[in-house]
Amino acid sequence: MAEQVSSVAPISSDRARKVRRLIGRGRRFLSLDAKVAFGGLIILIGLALAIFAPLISPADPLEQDLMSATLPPIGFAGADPAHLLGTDDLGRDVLARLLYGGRVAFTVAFVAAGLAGLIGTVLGLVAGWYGRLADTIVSRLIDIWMAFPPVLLSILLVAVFGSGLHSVIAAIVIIDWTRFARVVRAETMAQAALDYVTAARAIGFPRLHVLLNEIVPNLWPVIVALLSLEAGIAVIVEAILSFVGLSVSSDTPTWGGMIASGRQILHQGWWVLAAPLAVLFVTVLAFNLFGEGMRRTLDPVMRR
Amino acid sequence: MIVSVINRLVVAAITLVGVGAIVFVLLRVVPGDPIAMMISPGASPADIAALRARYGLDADLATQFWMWLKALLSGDFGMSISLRRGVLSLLAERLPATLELAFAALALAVALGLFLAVLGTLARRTVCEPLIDALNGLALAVPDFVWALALVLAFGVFVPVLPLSGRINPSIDEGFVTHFYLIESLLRLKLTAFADVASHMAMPVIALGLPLAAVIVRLLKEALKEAMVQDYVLLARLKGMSELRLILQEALRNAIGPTLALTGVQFTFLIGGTVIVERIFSYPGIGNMAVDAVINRDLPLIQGLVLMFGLIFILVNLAVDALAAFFNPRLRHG
Amino acid sequence: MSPILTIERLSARVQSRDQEILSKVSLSLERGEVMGLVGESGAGKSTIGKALLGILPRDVVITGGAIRYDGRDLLALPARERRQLLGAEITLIPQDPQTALNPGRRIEAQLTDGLRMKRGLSGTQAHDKALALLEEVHIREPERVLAAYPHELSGGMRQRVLIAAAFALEPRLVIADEPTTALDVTVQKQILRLIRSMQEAHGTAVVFVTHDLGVVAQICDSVTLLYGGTVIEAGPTANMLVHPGHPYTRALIDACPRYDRPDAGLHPVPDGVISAMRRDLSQRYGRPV
Amino acid sequence: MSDVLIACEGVEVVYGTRRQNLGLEPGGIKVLHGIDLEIRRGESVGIVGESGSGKSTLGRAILRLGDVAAGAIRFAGEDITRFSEARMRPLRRRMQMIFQDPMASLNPRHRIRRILAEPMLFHRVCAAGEAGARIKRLIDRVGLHEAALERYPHELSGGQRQRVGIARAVLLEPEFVVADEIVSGLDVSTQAQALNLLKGLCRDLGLAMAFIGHDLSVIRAVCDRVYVLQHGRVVESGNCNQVFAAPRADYTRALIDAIPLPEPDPHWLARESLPS
Repeated sequence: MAEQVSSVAPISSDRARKVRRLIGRGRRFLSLDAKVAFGGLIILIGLALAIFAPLISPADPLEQDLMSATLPPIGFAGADPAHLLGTDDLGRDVLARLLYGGRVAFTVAFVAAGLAGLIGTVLGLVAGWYGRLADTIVSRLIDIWMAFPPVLLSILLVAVFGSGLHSVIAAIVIIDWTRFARVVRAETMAQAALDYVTAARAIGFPRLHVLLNEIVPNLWPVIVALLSLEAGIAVIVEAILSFVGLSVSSDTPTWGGMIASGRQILHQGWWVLAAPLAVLFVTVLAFNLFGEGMRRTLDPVMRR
Repeated sequence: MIVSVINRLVVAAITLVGVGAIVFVLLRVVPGDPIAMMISPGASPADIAALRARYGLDADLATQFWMWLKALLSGDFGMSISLRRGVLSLLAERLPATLELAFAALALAVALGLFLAVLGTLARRTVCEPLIDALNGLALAVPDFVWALALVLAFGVFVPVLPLSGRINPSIDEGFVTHFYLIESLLRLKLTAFADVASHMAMPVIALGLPLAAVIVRLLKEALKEAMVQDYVLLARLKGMSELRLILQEALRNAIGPTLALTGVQFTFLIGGTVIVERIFSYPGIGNMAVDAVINRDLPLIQGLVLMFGLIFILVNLAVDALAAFFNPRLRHG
Repeated sequence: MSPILTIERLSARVQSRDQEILSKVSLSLERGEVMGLVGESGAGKSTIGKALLGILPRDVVITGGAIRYDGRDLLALPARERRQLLGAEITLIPQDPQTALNPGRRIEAQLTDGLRMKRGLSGTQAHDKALALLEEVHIREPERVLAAYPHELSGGMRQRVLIAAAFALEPRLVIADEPTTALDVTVQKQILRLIRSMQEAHGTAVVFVTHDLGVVAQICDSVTLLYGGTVIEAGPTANMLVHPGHPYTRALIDACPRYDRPDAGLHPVPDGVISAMRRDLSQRYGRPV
Repeated sequence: MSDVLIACEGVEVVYGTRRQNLGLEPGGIKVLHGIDLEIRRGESVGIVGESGSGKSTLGRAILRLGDVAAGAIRFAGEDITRFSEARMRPLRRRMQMIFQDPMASLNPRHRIRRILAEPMLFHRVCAAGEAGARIKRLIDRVGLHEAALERYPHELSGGQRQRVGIARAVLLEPEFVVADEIVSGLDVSTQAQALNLLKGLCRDLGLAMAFIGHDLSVIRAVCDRVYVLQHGRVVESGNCNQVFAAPRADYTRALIDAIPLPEPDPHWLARESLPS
């Protein structure tokens, strides 16, 4: 053991220490694992495409042209080079609609996941750390929430709130805070049973200090992973609601809305379904990969 | 033991009442008027008021809830506004379709999950393992909604071998006595009808079962891997047991308990998933009916459906607890 | 008579870390002898135990030497013959009775596996033999214990069951891998006594892996002391613990706390002893130790 | 002022009293049945027992880290049994704990420097500017290199982590520490280092210590007096010299007889100790 101590190189000054710490941080940032890198890259690309949709879109997503309706994508007989991914039954450009649909999808993903995460995490922390009545209430609420089929509840909520982006986000937040609350509550309890928390109590730190400074830092990997998963789920829920015809107004292009119309004209233009479905598939997968990778990357012990 | 059973039941009852109360209140604040959707354009205000009174929509919220609860306890779920039939008989007619779908998906998921988890454990530290893990991660990440539509494209358009919608070909009339078409046709050996029902169910079942199978594979494989490094497996290996026998006889029984509990939760998600999957395949179950009910603002039907889903959820959880106790000798003996 | 076990210049390395963890370890064990394999963590004592049983982690490979059991080199033996020996003639008493019994199977099933699989006993024969075994390890109400699940038994009882299982097939060599580390001292003494009496009654040789020099002193006929994957000193227990030949052995004995001497247990092994030994070993084995 | 620092009178601890399952389930297992115990200033007292004796529970109860069902705990003459968390806070600095598992007792997300500095700053043990120097001095005293301060707990070895745990407790300059099985996972030579360090610190700082352990030999090395616990009761207590030379309780005798000394004794194994 004495040898291990001496193998730790002595550091001369505070400045050298700071530099070293910065280098360490940079290296840690670069040594992202493959899942984080791959998932994150796809999310970033998707986000950029959505943000810059007005600049890069090949066409107006709403412009109908019944003369060039249900044109197949490039590479199939009868394709029009102006429509890379073909057109739908009203002659609207599929690629343009995908790009604009991404705006709704990513807005919903980030806002809904963030809010659900915030509410669920706070409630989970309170239930898991302060226990007693707070825990009883939150646990019962979670039980009741879990007894609703989430898709049915979201449809119901949007029906109540009226359609629109805000309703969709509100519905997702109201339904999915439980995902965070459940996990965070359990994880908080598990951490609270560890001796580093007892040590903090033995020092005399106030309860809130122990929660925020000792426990919460150890929950980050889980919370970040959940946030990423939730973003993927939100995209799906938005698509489901659009599919049922309850999401945002029908003249805003959404992936779910495209899927719904694609389902109608399955045999005339399969690409109208296939294109948004593929995008949905890749997006959800990316959020999953990113979340799973982040859980590992952020964990100081697992990262070794 | 008895105490914990009573405790469970009390919590279940609270949950169910909570579900009922929430949906009830939620529905009363819906802006859409259910009566407006069922009347003919020329109805007089008196007619509308009469209709309101008939469906009990003229009383205040608390009275309505109380009346509804009282009626529920006597087995009266009310009348569907849009379909103009008793909610209970509608449920009785549609529920079997959904149950057949859900349990077929469960069976598929358990069979596939068990098989792949054992295979993955056998193949651990070989090139096959990351392959199984990657495919499994894919199945896990992508939800039933996307799988369903992907299947529609694959087997409805590109290789059109499976029917895209419905439960049975209308030209087949076997005069079913029950609404469990799959089971009944099998029991009565009407094989053509059975094959037709099965082919209609194939895609929704795969779409629903695939994510659950992936969950089972991941959990069970993890639990098996953990069990396989325990000393008792080491001792059994020293006794000369084959790898497969070690997994099946020594590890599986200890791995299945923890997996089961989480599989139960996931099964309730699967049942929730029937709502959208039935919609996609126009499958006449309670899920599809629920979407229609919401769109039509059919309050009594929505209430009945939500309560039904809640009840299924609670029953599944109780069943899972019982099964988990059965698989864990520690719990079995108190 | 020839020794039941000889290990000749056994070397092993961890592939992933490219590090040698055993260097030319040699030892020999007479029939019916109990040998203590002692050392601090990282000394390589359990690696040797695992090598004897053929249960090394995949990452660890044997790079040289031989393990001769009854004249046959275990490492060169065809896999099938090796499997015949292991678990029948060479068995294991594991460290942790909590994890060494399958929580989901009754004691009877676990105790009779070997009897049925390796000896081909019928169900009733195996049952009778299991009863006799439990009586031999001083378990009262053996019928009840056979029908029990592991969680219904105390730690000491479980360890007795595991000892019964280890001796079930009349082995000639038992590897006891820290079998009392997880137990309370009063239970430890009973278990040590049991292992010794079983060993004497059956004439079994035992390799007793432990970090506790006290246990070694009371139960072992001979000792092999390891450090950094090498043998430091070996010899009869009485001789070596009373007149240690190596400074490290001496220092280790002095570091042990003892209830009969208030100042014992406060003397760490001097850094000088360790560094001198390391220098010496590095030279001898051509690697950093 | 009397020189008794800690006094326990009839302390009882019951587990599982929290009303669970809607209050339907009767809970509560008594783990301590009326413990009387005294620790004087500067004195090292061993609390020894086998698993299930309640020794760790007692250690936590003394520090008010677990609820006490009955009896009284006095710290420096003051009855702290029913003190609120806020009233305990100023006392916390004066009574500290060293944990069994150093990995679990150090927050994996904090660097060692933060783990050591935060408690000092919280209790205002010294001016913020002086904390660094104090930490440096102590880290040296416990035999760690300064570079270890920039590490995370998982980057240290088990023995090093245990030194951090000792340093954290001692930095608050307490009058009393509870050391809970702190050497049970260590090799003998590392154990000897830790015991040496602890004994030296107690002597130099005039610390009183409750040393909880299962190994009477270790207790013998560091303690002046000893309490022997069995099933939540004190079966024997007294000066170490006297208890080890002539144990009065059968259980103490059995515990002592069960310890194998590193010195061959042909009769040890056969000697019957506990009439079980």
